[in-house]
Amino acid sequence: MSPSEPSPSDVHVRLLSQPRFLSTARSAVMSFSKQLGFDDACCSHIALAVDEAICNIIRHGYSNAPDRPIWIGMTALEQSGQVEGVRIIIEDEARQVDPTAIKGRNLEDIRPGGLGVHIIREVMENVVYEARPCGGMRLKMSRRLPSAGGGRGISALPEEQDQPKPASAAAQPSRGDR
Amino acid sequence: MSPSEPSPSDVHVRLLSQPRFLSTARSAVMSFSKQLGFDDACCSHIALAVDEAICNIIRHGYSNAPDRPIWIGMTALEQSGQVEGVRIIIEDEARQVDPTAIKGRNLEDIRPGGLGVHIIREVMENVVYEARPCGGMRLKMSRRLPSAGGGRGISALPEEQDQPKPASAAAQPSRGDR
Amino acid sequence: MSDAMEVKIERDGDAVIVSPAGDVDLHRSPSFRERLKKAADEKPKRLIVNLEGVPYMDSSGVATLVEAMQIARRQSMTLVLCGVQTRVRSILEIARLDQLFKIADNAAAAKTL
Amino acid sequence: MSDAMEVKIERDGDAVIVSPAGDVDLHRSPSFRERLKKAADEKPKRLIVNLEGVPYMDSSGVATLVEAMQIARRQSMTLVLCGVQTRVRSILEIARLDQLFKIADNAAAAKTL
Ligand SMILES: Nc1ncnc2c1ncn2[C@@H]1O[C@H](COP(=O)(O)OP(=O)(O)O)[C@@H](O)[C@H]1O
Ligand SMILES: Nc1ncnc2c1ncn2[C@@H]1O[C@H](COP(=O)(O)OP(=O)(O)O)[C@@H](O)[C@H]1O
Repeated sequence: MSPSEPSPSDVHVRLLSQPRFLSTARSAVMSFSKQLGFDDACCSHIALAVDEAICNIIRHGYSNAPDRPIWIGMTALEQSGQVEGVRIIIEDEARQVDPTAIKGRNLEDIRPGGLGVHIIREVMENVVYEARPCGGMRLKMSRRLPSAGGGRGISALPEEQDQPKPASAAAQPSRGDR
Repeated sequence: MSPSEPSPSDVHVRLLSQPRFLSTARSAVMSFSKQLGFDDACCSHIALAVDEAICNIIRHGYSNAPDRPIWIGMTALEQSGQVEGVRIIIEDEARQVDPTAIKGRNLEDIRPGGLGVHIIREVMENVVYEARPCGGMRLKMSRRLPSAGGGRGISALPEEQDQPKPASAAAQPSRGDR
Repeated sequence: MSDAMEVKIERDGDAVIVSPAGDVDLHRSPSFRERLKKAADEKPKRLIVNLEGVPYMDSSGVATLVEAMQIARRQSMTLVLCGVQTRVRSILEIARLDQLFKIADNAAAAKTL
Repeated sequence: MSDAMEVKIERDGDAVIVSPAGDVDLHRSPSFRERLKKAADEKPKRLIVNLEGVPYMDSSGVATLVEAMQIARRQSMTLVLCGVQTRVRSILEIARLDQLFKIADNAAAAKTL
């Protein structure tokens, strides 16, 4: 787990469950991440993870109902005043599902769809789905800055391809959270 | 006044009163406005107005305290399913001031500062400051799309300079709201 | 900006070039999908998707491309992507689909790949 | 990205060129202001502020420029802005300050304006 707990988030975005607001959510997440020190490729990956999570809530959680709330909390992870990464929490009021039922498909089986959860787990760290005590679902995820050891085990970005990847999945803490 | 009332906003952003979150607020507002159909110059003006309003809340409302909330509500103004513009409401829990005390300075008097309120009134329409019944201040403002008659009387953007400007300030409804 | 995706469709010899403009996300992929299907309905020998104007794509956009690839295979049509920007290539890589697609640098190269 | 503004300062003959990079808002204008003051302290004949790398500025950035202008006048120094992007020019216009500043297209032109 990350050192700091997600106290009240620094920036909180609430949107209605409509795909037309995805771009606003992405922009907010991109800017927030950039401000914390992530490079463009990382910012765009973090925004992609948030986009995928919102799409899943709209489609699976709310069955495309357009008037339901989705919350995105963004917090800087800090250690002795030094930014170490970003913590993102996405919540909804949708019907609750077993968190273990939320999983990506086998990528060998090529077909349209079924990529969202895979992408989220691939680009973020410490990905945890849970049912909220007050109803609805919660997705917690974080990403550390490269300077704080973040991104190890994360799918190669074009800019990062020359960096060595850890050989075993055991080096990836996020995988252990399922 | 605009035809539709600001029902629960489509996208709501809450941020802590710290200048480092300004860029996130601007990005969210820019994307939201772009999605509604505003061109880049307009989007950037709307984001500027929100930036200035937040700066004023941080400096004047909260005297630079870094842990107070600021809310930005963004709503599409719609008429028979057609987007006509954007409505933005910014709220805080700061000490209340007489709304008439919030005014731009005379621009003839050139000195650093004192531009924020002038900018807000210049680029937005229907600008209204008010004390919230529950404490804190509220700033309501809107901007219509050019196709819905928006932007008339608004300071020329570089791209708009060839458009005629109304001769008298009476043509500017926002001025009458003070 | 309207809710539909802006998509240009041109015929060039035995190829049809489809050029969407803007982010392809869950909001816009339905209209992208519709236009892509319409282009495939013309049954060209070669369907070129020029992504030069697409700075961002989420998995709904990728799903649309995978579907187009399946249609192309059924119709013995060659599907080629071109002008793929860094961020879009990155999501294809994450989805392990960068090998599935023929990817050319630009529309000219896509005509011969 | 650190909390301070990235500002390059170069001396070129009797001019000092100050080139900030990034948005100048209430978060970054304090460090921009500090660097600008430091450049003015060198008392060059000509202080050139190259805004080529500044896509956005709010009124705190404008206030910093107005203050620099006042310092320049007191020290009989010529202050010239250059590389002003559309959005930044627009805020100067809204503030009715576009006439107050000498504005050149680029750093080369700023040396002779
Ligand atoms: N927010 C959610 N609420 C409920 N179920 C979800 C949610 N997100 C994902 N799932 C489940 O996980 C599965 C995999 O999701 P994903 O990888 O995004 O592919 P797809 O959505 O295309 O099926 C979904 O089919 C769904 O059953
Ligand atoms: N949110 C606010 N709360 C309290 N007072 C405000 C607020 N916004 C503006 N004001 C008042 O309006 C004046 C003009 O604001 P502005 O035009 O932004 O210039 P400046 O902030 O540089 O003084 C401020 O000096 C302040 O007295």
